[in-house]
Amino acid sequence: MHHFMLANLLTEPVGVAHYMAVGAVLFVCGVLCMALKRNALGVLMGIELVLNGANLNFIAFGSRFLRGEGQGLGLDGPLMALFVIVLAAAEAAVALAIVLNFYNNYDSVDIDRADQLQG
Amino acid sequence: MGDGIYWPTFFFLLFSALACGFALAVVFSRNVVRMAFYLVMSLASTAGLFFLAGEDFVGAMQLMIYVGGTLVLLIFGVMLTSQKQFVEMKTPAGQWIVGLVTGCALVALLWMAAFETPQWQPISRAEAEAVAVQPTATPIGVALTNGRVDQLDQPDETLRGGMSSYLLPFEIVSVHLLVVLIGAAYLARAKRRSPSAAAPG
Amino acid sequence: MDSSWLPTLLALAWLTPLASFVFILFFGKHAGPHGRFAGTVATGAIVFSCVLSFVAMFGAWLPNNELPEAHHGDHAAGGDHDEHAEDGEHADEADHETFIRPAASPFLLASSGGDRGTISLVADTAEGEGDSAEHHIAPNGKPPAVYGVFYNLVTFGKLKLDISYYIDALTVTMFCVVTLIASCVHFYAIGYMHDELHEPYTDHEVTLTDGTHLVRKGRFYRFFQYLSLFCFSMLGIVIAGNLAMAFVFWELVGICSYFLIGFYIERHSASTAANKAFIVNRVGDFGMLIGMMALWSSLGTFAFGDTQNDQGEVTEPGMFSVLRTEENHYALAPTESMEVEGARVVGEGEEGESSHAGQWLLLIAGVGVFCGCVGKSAQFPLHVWLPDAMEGPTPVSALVHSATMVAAGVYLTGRVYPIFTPEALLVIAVIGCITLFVAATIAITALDIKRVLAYSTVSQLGYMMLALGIGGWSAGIFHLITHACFKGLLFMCSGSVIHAVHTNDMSYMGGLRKKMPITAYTMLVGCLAIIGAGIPTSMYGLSGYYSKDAIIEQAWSFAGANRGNPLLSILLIAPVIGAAITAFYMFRLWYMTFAGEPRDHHRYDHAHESPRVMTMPLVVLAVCAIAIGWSVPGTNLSITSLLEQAQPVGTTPGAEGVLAENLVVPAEQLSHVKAVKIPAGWAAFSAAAFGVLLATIIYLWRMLNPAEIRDSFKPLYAFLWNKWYFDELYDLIFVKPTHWISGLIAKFDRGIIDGIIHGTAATAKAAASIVSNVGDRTLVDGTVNAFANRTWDFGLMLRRLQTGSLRTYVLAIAMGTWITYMLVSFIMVARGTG
Amino acid sequence: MAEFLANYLPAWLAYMVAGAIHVGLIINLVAVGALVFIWLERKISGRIQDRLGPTRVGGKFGWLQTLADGLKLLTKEDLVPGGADKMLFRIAPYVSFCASIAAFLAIPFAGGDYPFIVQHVNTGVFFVLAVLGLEVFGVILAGYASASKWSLFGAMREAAQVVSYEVPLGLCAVVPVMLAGSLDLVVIGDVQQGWFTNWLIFHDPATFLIFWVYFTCATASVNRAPFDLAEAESELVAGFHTEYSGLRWSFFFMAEYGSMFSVSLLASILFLGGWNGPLPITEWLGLTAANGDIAWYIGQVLGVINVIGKAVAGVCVMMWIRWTLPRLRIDQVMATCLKYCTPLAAAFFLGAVAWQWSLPGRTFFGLLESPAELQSVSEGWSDATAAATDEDEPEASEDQTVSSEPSRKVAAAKLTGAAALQIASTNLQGGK
Repeated sequence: MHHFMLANLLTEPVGVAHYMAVGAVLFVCGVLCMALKRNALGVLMGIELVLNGANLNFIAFGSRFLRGEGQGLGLDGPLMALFVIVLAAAEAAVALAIVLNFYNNYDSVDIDRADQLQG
Repeated sequence: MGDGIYWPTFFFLLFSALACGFALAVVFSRNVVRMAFYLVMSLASTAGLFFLAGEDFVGAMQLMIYVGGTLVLLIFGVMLTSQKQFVEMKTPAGQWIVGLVTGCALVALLWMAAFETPQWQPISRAEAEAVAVQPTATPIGVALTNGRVDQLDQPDETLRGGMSSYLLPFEIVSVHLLVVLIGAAYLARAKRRSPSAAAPG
Repeated sequence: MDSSWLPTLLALAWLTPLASFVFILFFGKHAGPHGRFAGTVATGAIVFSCVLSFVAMFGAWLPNNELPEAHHGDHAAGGDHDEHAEDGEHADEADHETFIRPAASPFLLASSGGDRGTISLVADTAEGEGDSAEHHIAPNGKPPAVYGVFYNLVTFGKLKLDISYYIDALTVTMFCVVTLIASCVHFYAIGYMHDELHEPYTDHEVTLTDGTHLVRKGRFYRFFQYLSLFCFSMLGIVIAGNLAMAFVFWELVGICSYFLIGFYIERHSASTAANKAFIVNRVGDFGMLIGMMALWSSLGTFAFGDTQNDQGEVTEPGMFSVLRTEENHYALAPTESMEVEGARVVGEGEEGESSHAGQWLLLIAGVGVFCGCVGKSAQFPLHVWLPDAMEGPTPVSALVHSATMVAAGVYLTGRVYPIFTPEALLVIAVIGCITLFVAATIAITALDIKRVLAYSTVSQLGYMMLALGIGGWSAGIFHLITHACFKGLLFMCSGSVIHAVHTNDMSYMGGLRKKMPITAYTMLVGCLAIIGAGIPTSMYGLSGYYSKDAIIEQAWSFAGANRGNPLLSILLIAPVIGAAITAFYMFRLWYMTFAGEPRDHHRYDHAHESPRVMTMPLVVLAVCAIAIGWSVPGTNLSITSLLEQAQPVGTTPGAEGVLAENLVVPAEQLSHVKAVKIPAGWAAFSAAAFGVLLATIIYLWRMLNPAEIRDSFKPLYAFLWNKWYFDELYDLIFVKPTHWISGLIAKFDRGIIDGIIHGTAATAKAAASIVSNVGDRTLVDGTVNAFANRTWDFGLMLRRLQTGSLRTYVLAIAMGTWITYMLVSFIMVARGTG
Repeated sequence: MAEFLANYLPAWLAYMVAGAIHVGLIINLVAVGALVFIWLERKISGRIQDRLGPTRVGGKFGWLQTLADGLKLLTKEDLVPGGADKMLFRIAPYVSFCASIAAFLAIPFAGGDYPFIVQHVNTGVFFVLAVLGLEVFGVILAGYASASKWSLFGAMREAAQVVSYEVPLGLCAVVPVMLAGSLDLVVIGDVQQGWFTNWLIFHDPATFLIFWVYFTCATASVNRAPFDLAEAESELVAGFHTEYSGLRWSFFFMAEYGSMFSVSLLASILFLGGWNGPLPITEWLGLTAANGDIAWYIGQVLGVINVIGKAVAGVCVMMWIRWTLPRLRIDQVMATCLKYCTPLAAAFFLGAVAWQWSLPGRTFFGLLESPAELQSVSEGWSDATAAATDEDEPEASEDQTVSSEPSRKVAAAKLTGAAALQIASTNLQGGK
């Protein structure tokens, strides 16, 4: 690690790395949600968090404020982020439908009960 | 001005602290409705980060769609788990420990990767202040339908044709959304019992 | 319609039976009840072909190709001689001078020669009959013909295999004859094969091991399928423009005859007869292949006609043009390449002078091609298949023996006539002579009605070959055509009789004239035609009268020309005696069948006249048998004039042998002079009359008992009854030694080779059992099973990893990512790249 | 303002002071606005119901009545039901209130090169709609956290209703965006300069019609009668705020009135000319930047009065509707949205596009020439059309890439046309 970048915070701009750090936290929180929540809706929220963490990275890469003019991804960053948002919405719709079906079949949203595929 | 507080960094710290904190709250909350609330807060803070990065449009989009989407999540949470026994589903402590260790390791890894890459270091303050504010909706709109305004001065002629637009992905995503809507409606529709299964008489 | 239509018309006539064949092949079984309409389709196709052929003849050929105004092959012309006897030599000479070759036509290959149009034939008619050295007959040029290529199948260097056509008067005439006879046969077959429509069909001649008769499905449609293919193949030979194509259809005819003779495949006799016909034909075809190789290797072409470009210039000369060049006055002369090639083959002419290597090669080629014709036309010594071929249904016999298969041999001999050297012609003549005599004698004793006709066919084919061999090209071909009509008629009549009495044996027949008059009298017409009934030296007679007398005249002329070689006079004596024998056995047949008292009343009572669909073709053919030799009143249109027009290039003046130096083949015109015509005519007539008289004495008037005659000539009778022991001879020469050698080899095989092999096998087996028990079962199986068990255990272990729980998977993915990264970076650090 | 203050103060302090001033103004606006509107509503309902309304407190008009109510609410006990989720119960009103106030951050009150706005967001329309949508969040949280079935029902209804009405609302808002070529509310307001004929509501028949669709949807999205299903007092006692009392309750009300005010502001900016009066009085009076800062400031203040006046008028119309029409059933509410408003909005949007395509550069139902700002957008349209149909390359527009020239909005408006033009011509010339 070259220099710890929290050293001159508040006086210098942040970089892509800082955004990525936040994105990493969101991502890992999402993963933990998925891994630790027994509630299917909790898992869905974890997915949203994961996608959001990824989005943050896209935005960071695309931003001119973080990497200077003409350095970043340009419009690709926000466009990708937009697509992720839209697809996340679609994913949420389908996932909710699945959860509803699951609830209809099991009278529960505990995904630990969906283990018919175990070896 | 000068070497004083660089306000965008201040707000970055604020919003990132909110986003991370609420994300952690999501992980550690047991009540699904509270989880949803924290999630919205986290997402809204992220939207703030988007605004800070100069992407107003995506930020507004984030607010709009995630709020709408999470709202629905919330409703489902309330509806499906309003019975008491489902509100709290305990995860074994062992899994918590394993999960947290893994999560910490992963975060450490990602942070290391992020901060060790020279290209991702911050630019100087003067450089950042020189960046002009630009409208964000119009380029995105043009890029989705017609072409890339940020690539107008692309020196490589051969590359310019390839940077025409995101029209096709846009269309694909649109159709995808439609399909998903129909599919979700089909999946979630109320199953009616067939008349033959009904009791005679 | 100009003659450019000819190829189209004839190709259409040729391909229509193929279309019918294909249709029946795919849909025949379902065409109507039991495939009844297959017959209609096939008949319609052949009738359509017939119509097209006649359209080609009268619409495209005759208007474009002027016939010779007067000619000498015709008995009508012979009559003219008599009528104009007072006018003396002048008239005769004028007659000759007005013999004009056909007019030039821009579409014809033979249109280029300017002098050909005015060739006059100057023959020494006074005493020239025996002195061939003095005749001054100018050679004829190329006959008017259309040659072209439909489609080039393949080209291997110089060897081009084309679907081509060579159309001259002979082709068109043969098309008409073949399709006409085939049409009649088709109609006839619809009636004759009616039994096959019964489902199931019981074959009373096949007895199964349990004593019952074979019951099978009817094969009506299949019969017509074969007939169509047969007609297609025959027409293919006729239209063929090169020897290779002719050979292909030649073989197709062979396979069709195999199918048709073996139509009742369940009958042992039928299947063996089919095999026999096929194998014997292969023997002949082997010779033909040799001939073709000789021709192609030395000439480099198979084509009959010359290939022309758009300007009418000859680009690739055909076989005939190469061998008989215009500079050489169309005389047969081997080419230089032939000399070289012949020297290589024959091994002569190293010194270069007085080399006859080319002549030898030509002889080999000619005799080789003729070998094929021997097989197909059932000439001695390959005639043995034809009588056995009577196992096929009678319509097949009628078709095979009249217009198609056996005619193919004669036709091909006539087609490639320009390549035959005088020596080759002598071979042909001798073979024909032997054949006609042998077959005629066998026919005397035969009792099977169809066998009599079969041997008669062989005999008549011998006549044709003899005629061709002694220089009577038009006589031989003319006899082929007339014979096609009356032999078709005779076979169909016999079929009608068999249909009525359900037996082939004439000793069960007799007196059928009252029961089936149409059959009886049409058959009588056929008999009269075959013996050549007519008023001697006049122009009135049945068809056979013209053709057979022409042959005898030519034989007379030949004998006169070769007076120096008395042995060759057998070629005259044999046909005359043959004519007598022919008359005898034909009338023996007729009397035994139709005259006198019925011998088997049971069969006689059940006999009945055949249905109209069978008798109508008889009537049609009877009319043909009477009138086919006549010329159309008021015109000079007749078969003979057509044949005159198609006379092969350079064959009119006759020829002299090179290898056999004193051999003379006289010109055909020379046989029409009175000095030859009158004695020959009377000889033929008296021979025939004698034969008829003898038959009448023995079989009608019963003045002599046939059984007594049989007893008094017992060895001769046995010799004839056993067909000159030909089958036994072949059995002794070919079959027995083959069996003996095979037996030896088989013993060697079983005793020694099998022993070695069995020993080796036993050793290997013993070794294998050791390897199997010790190595395989224990070691290999043990290893494999151990692997399998470990895999199974490992699988059970892995199974526990699949918990089915989403959350575990997510955790595993996260941990996996982390561990992978760590591993990769560790490796990179270890390598010093990180 | 921060820049101005930075001349006299340290930067951080300048920003803080500026932020405090802005927030104070906004909160004042919302809070005072709520007071005024509650009083207004009481008076209007009274008039509509043929009575006087409040008269005692504060003189003849009772204008202090609301203030007195506010004081009463402040002193009331803050009750939390026993079964409630206490944290969410307490937070919920603030969520609603914050969302409502946050919408004002991006709403300009006067335009020009230095607009009166807290934060100039270049995706203003979108931002305002998005933030307004957040308000429902507090309502739902309140309904859930109250542990009361009335509250829960109200919250569910609110959620369904708001989520549905976002769609047609967005579609309606897109029409002015399309016509002005920008999501920036300042730009949208400025292109309607001049006479009232330049107002976008009068641009063409489709915009005229879609304004009413917008107003209906806006009414529904802020839970005003006849769409106030979330609090339907005849069915659900008081809906989501049944269990609330005191100041928390009043926050909900301030949020509701704030939202009413903000959607009305949005309507006035999007359709009704914003800070531009029906007649160009400021120009006639010379109250422009050309005549000095004072004149400019007066002009801007006139604009603020203008836009607030239009918004108040809109709020009054909402009140008028509330006291006139009966409440719809929930299924009728949903049918209105999904069966009528959404298709109508889509159809009118297409109509507006078609009109603009066929008559670029025309306004007031196509009768008049557009003002300069609208004209530039129209030029973009027609340039794009020309580029699509014509291969001749018009004069290169590279100098029109975004620069720092003062009339940024014009450049932004032109950007669409310029970029489209250039890219279209590039693609047409074989995709070099």
